[in-house]
Amino acid sequence: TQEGDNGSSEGASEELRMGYITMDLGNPYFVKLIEGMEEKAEELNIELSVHDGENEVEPQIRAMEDLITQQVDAIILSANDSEALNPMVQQAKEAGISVIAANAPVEDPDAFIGSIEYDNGFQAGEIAGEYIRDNLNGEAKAAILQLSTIPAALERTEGQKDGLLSLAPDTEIVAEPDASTREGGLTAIETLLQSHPDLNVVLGINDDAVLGAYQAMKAAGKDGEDVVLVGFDAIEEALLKIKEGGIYRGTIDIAPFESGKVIIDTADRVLEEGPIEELIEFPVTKVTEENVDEFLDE
Amino acid sequence: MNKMKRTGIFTYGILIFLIGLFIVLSFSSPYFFTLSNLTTLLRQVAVVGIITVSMTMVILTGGIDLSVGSMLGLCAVILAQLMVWGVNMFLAIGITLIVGMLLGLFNGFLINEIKISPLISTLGTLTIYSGLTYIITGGKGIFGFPDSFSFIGQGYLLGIPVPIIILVAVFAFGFFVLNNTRYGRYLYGIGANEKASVLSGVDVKKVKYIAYITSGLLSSLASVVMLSRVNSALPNLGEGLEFDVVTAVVLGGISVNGGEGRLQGVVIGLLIIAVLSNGMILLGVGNYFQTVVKGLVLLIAVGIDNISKR
Amino acid sequence: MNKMKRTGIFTYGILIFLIGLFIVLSFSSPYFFTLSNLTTLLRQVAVVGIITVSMTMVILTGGIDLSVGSMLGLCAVILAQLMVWGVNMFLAIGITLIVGMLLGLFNGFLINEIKISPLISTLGTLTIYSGLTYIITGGKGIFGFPDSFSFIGQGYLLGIPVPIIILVAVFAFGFFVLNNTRYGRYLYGIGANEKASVLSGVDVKKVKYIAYITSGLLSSLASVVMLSRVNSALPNLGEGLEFDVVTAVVLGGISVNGGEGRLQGVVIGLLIIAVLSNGMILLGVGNYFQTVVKGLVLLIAVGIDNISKR
Amino acid sequence: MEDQMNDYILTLENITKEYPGVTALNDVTISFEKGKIHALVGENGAGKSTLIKLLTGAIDKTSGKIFYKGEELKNNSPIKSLDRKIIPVYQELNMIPTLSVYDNIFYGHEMTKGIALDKKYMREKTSELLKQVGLKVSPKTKARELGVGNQQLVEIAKALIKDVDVLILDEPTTSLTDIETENLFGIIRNLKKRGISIIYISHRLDEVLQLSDTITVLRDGEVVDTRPSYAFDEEHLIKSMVGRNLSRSTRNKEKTVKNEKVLELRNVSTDQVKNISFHLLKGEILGIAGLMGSGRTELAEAIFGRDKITSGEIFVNGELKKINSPKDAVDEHMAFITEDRKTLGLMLDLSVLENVTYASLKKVTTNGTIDKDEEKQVVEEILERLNVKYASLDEKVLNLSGGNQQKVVIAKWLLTNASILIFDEPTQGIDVGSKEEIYGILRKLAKEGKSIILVSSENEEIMNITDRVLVMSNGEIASEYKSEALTADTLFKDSARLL
Ligand SMILES: Nc1ncnc2c1ncn2[C@@H]1O[C@H](COP(=O)(O)OP(=O)(O)OP(=O)(O)O)[C@@H](O)[C@H]1O
Ligand SMILES: Nc1ncnc2c1ncn2[C@@H]1O[C@H](COP(=O)(O)OP(=O)(O)OP(=O)(O)O)[C@@H](O)[C@H]1O
Ligand SMILES: [Mg+2]
Ligand SMILES: [Mg+2]
Repeated sequence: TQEGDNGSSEGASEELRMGYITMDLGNPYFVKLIEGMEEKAEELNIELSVHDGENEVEPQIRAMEDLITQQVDAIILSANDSEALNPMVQQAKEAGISVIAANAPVEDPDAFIGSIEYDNGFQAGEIAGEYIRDNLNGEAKAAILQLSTIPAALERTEGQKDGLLSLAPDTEIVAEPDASTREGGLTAIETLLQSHPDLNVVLGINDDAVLGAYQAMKAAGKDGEDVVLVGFDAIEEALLKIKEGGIYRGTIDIAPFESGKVIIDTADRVLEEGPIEELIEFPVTKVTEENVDEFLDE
Repeated sequence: MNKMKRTGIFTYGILIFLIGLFIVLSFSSPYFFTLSNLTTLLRQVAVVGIITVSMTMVILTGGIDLSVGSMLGLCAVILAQLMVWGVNMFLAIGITLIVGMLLGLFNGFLINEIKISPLISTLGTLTIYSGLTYIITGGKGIFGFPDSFSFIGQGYLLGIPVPIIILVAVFAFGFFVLNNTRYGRYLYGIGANEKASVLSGVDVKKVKYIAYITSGLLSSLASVVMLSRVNSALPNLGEGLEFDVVTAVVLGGISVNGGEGRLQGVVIGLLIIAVLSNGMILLGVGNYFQTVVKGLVLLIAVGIDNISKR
Repeated sequence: MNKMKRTGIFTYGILIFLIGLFIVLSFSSPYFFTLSNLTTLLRQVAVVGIITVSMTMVILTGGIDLSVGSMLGLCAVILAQLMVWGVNMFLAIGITLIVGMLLGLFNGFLINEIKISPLISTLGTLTIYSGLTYIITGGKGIFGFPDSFSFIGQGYLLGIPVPIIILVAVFAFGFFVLNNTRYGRYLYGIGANEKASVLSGVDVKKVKYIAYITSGLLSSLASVVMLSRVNSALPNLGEGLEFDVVTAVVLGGISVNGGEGRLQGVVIGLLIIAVLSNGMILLGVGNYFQTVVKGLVLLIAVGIDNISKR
Repeated sequence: MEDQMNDYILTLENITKEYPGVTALNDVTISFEKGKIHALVGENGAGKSTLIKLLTGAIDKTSGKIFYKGEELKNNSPIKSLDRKIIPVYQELNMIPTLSVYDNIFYGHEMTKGIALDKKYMREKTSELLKQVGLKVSPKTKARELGVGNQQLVEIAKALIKDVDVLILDEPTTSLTDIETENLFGIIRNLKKRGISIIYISHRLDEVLQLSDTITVLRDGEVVDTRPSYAFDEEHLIKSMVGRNLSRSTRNKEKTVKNEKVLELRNVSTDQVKNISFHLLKGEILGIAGLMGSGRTELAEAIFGRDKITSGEIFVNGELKKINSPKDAVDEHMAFITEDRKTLGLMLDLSVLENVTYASLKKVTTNGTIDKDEEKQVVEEILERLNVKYASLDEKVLNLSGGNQQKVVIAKWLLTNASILIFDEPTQGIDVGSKEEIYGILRKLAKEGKSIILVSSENEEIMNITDRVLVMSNGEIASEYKSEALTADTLFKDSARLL
């Protein structure tokens, strides 16, 4: 996916070299983000290498070390844990490399592009809350599928709960099992439907898990007006389900592809004009049946 | 002390543990011991269960197949892609099963011909197959299958969920092979004494090839069930599955050194795993505690089994 | 009951492979064969490397310790918490090392007294220890350590990074134990034939206890290095580490059945793993392809080794 | 050549087999006559087993040709040679420990009905066969529950179940007693009558002379003599094996026994043996005789802390001791040379050196560190004394010949400081010359004040070497004799007394 061929050959010094360290390549959000970054990089004739953080900090530190050794022009970092990465960020800066923080803050970056996970989650919660308030008299039984092993994900889940309860305070949250994959969401909801046959709201850490929940709900014959599923990430499959107008009521578009482009743009700007102080926000939008067509076009 | 029989042979200890678990859960949650929940539980465990049968065969020979999860993922992605391209569903499934067998064949080749130990061989192919899956999908999901496809993972036949029927059929096949065929004897014999097997005129390579090909085949059969269940082929489908499969098999008393253990033990091992995760979700045990409980139960189950053997 | 001769004894094949890898990478990337890069590479591999020594000991006895990553995570979290509470750094480190030994002792207890196979025992404790880690941290990172603490993971002594010094010291200790002590002989002997060892009057339990306690100790030593390197104790620190450790050990020619293999092979196995991931990053190999290449290299390395042995 | 083919079923021409550092066979030419019993004899490591493995395709030859029924054998393999009805019983046991006796007997050639196993038929057939070889266990018994001797009988049964043209027996009687041996000879003679050719290897020269038609002597991988059996006598045979005259000692024992009990058992019972009481004196060699399965090995294991004692007491040097593990026994200065060298005695994948010093490392270590020079010296010395043939100290024990492996086990325990040595069938598979050497060592140990328990199935050994003999029958001690007073006849009668 990158152009490694002319990457290391000499004489390419005209080209800018950047390295991007993701949180986790197994996550479709980052896959999309990287696609946006790569498109923009090609446009600007920037050589971009991508490094997988594998949801941990050690690989990220390792990638930082390697990028410093390679003397790239800029490092773009989606830190899995800012505390852990701060020293490396300082080292990189001392080595004359610009560091752009994306998605997650680090100490004293040359620029920070991102959004606040809690706020993102809150918006997702609001979609569900609004529906419950308007159509279900504010009463519902909800399950939240979470990913309790990742700090950022925990914040998103907090946001989702608060967002939900802010609009539908009488909703009962009956369970918060861990599930971040299709199979995980399916299994969890299948099982919960045994103990809570009246479960009718599912919010998830990502669309994947909620799509699994969708399967479970469908199989249990729960596809009526009272069922509310809200995902996160706005992956195509979820958008199609929303468009159908069924129980998949909404998701959050964090526009990874667009965000990717913005990241590269920002990095390029930093290299030309110097550090940017203010937070550059990713576009974050609620997606529901009403506006889903806008997102499906791409 | 050494006259003690090896740990891990199936005895009643583990069965008693399973029954105990059933009783405890039935009292703790009114939803546990219901037909509907037990059916759900079996349906959920079908994918892992199918593969435990071939894993048992492989482990009996003294080998292991860590690549089952990756093979499942790769097969699911290939099946999904074929169906999205409009290939007839049955043809697509047929092709997928053949691909599974080829993936297993490659494992067998590494083990038999290049003589790389099973652990390393399948660790290597685990990585390779999973890399290929990501390359094919570009990291994204493949979806949009014919409606009829969902029958395999979600349908019912005579009121019984199809995955359960497949699971039972695979186990029946496994029981027959292990207990009543020559091939079954050779699986045990090779695991217990490979050299003696060679000298007794057993075609050891062939036996191993078949075991690893079966492993590929059942992984790909499981991928069909899985895909039909989740309706979308994500590249991380099946990731880490080998963990559950090996745990069920070893919990069931199949010796990791090969040559020892019975498939009925594996049934129990599988059920313990299934009952446990189902029960904890029903009881709403906190996620972090679930992890601890799982580990403890594994140890207690095997521990009780060992003590009952003294 | 003896198995056929096993593949995987250290020979020159794997060394030649490593040298080949060095040459190829040196020609492909101007950054590879530089003092700074090679130092970086060694520093990166120190954590895994420290644990390979005890893993070698454990595997030689015919066992395995899958809980090393979890022990590392738990120790790191405990150390972090102690320092945040203001406990003196050295005392905190001392306590952490003792905790590591206790965790290892528990593994030894399960294996020796409850007679649960090492695979299952440490699979169980892997889960338990990691669950405890999450419970302690609540899923979030612990940070804010004294500045002096960063010396262990990031400092230099006589111009050499401290982690490398620790790594070398641990290996030197390992070499001595395995080649020159009675204890080392017993490790091999137990793996080669446990019954014969018992009958020779060797205190087999004690030897195993020491091996698993050492595994805990070195995991916790590695956690100190790791924590100082990453400066924040996340609960998933060390997750999956056992994979790399076991791969390095087995790649280095230690037989998973025990009793066979030399530590010098493990050095090479470790270097191959380190060089490979460093090299691929330098070359900018696509991430999905990296996975495939890693698997292939593993197989080719062992394959060449086997062929060179014929 | 052509007309010879009619008489000879198997011919080896200029066969050479080299291992790294050893030439196991050097330019060997032998012909085996159809329908005859052809014996191979030679010292440990002479190349007998190697020759057998070449015939069956278990290993590849370095050079030379093998002809079978007039055709040259190429790309031989165990599978092919079994198909050709060349059926071997190897020196090393090849049981599948986790399978039953009947599964083992039919292993590789199972009977089926359709695709399913015909278990009933196999069990019945096995019962018949077991009766024939004189083994009294159920066909469903797991192989690992059998003692070495019984496993040997299963191996023989496993060969007999097959359709055979050439039967190869590599030391089949090492762990059998006289009864099973006689029984086996009956079977062999019957087979011969049916025109089956037999290749027979043994270190029991009386057997060889009695049974065979032709004898070939191998020395250091070369054929030194081939003649009809009637042209040999025992002395002559030994001379051509060893290359010199060997003085065979008789009962010229010095009295070394002191009236001091170093070991005493009072009413000791385990799951296998009942109510055992006896004592062992300082400087004494105490023989334990009995039939197979009489519990001799179990008794030894009970003393050594390997088997759980259910009742009774053990006194060492007059003091009551609880011996719960082999470690306790070793701490009491005991040694136990097990009859099952492969699974209990040796670490086959470790080197000769590591095996020999394994039980006595304390002697060559200071503060846990091994003095490697000293270790090497000690090992070389003892191996020299026992006349062990090995390529280098770093060689795996697995690569040694059967008899040499046995000597390594003995060497391992001789290096310890044990004062009570239990030898369970110590001379199994050991050649005549080395046997004399070992007997010499036993006497010397006794003279030095050590005490020895010698469990043996060889009557001659029992009667010649020991001072006193206990005869076991069905898990109990049936009788006790001064060795001088014992005859083969009484031994036989007493062995069967409690059955
Ligand atoms: N796999 C091997 N590798 C190396 N050397 C071997 C191997 N197998 C046998 N040898 C050597 O070949 C020689 C002949 O061994 P062989 O087993 O044929 O002796 P033997 O006549 O059967 O002796 P014994 O009476 O002790 O059984 C011995 O020196 C032995 O060490
Ligand atoms: N692990 C075991 N489990 C069950 N039975 C056993 C076991 N080991 C030995 N036995 C049985 O105990 C009896 C006595 O053992 P064993 O045959 O070793 O006695 P022995 O007098 O030394 O004869 P041998 O000449 O065969 O060694 C035999 O019937 C044997 O089958
Ligand atoms: Mg031999
Ligand atoms: Mg015996």
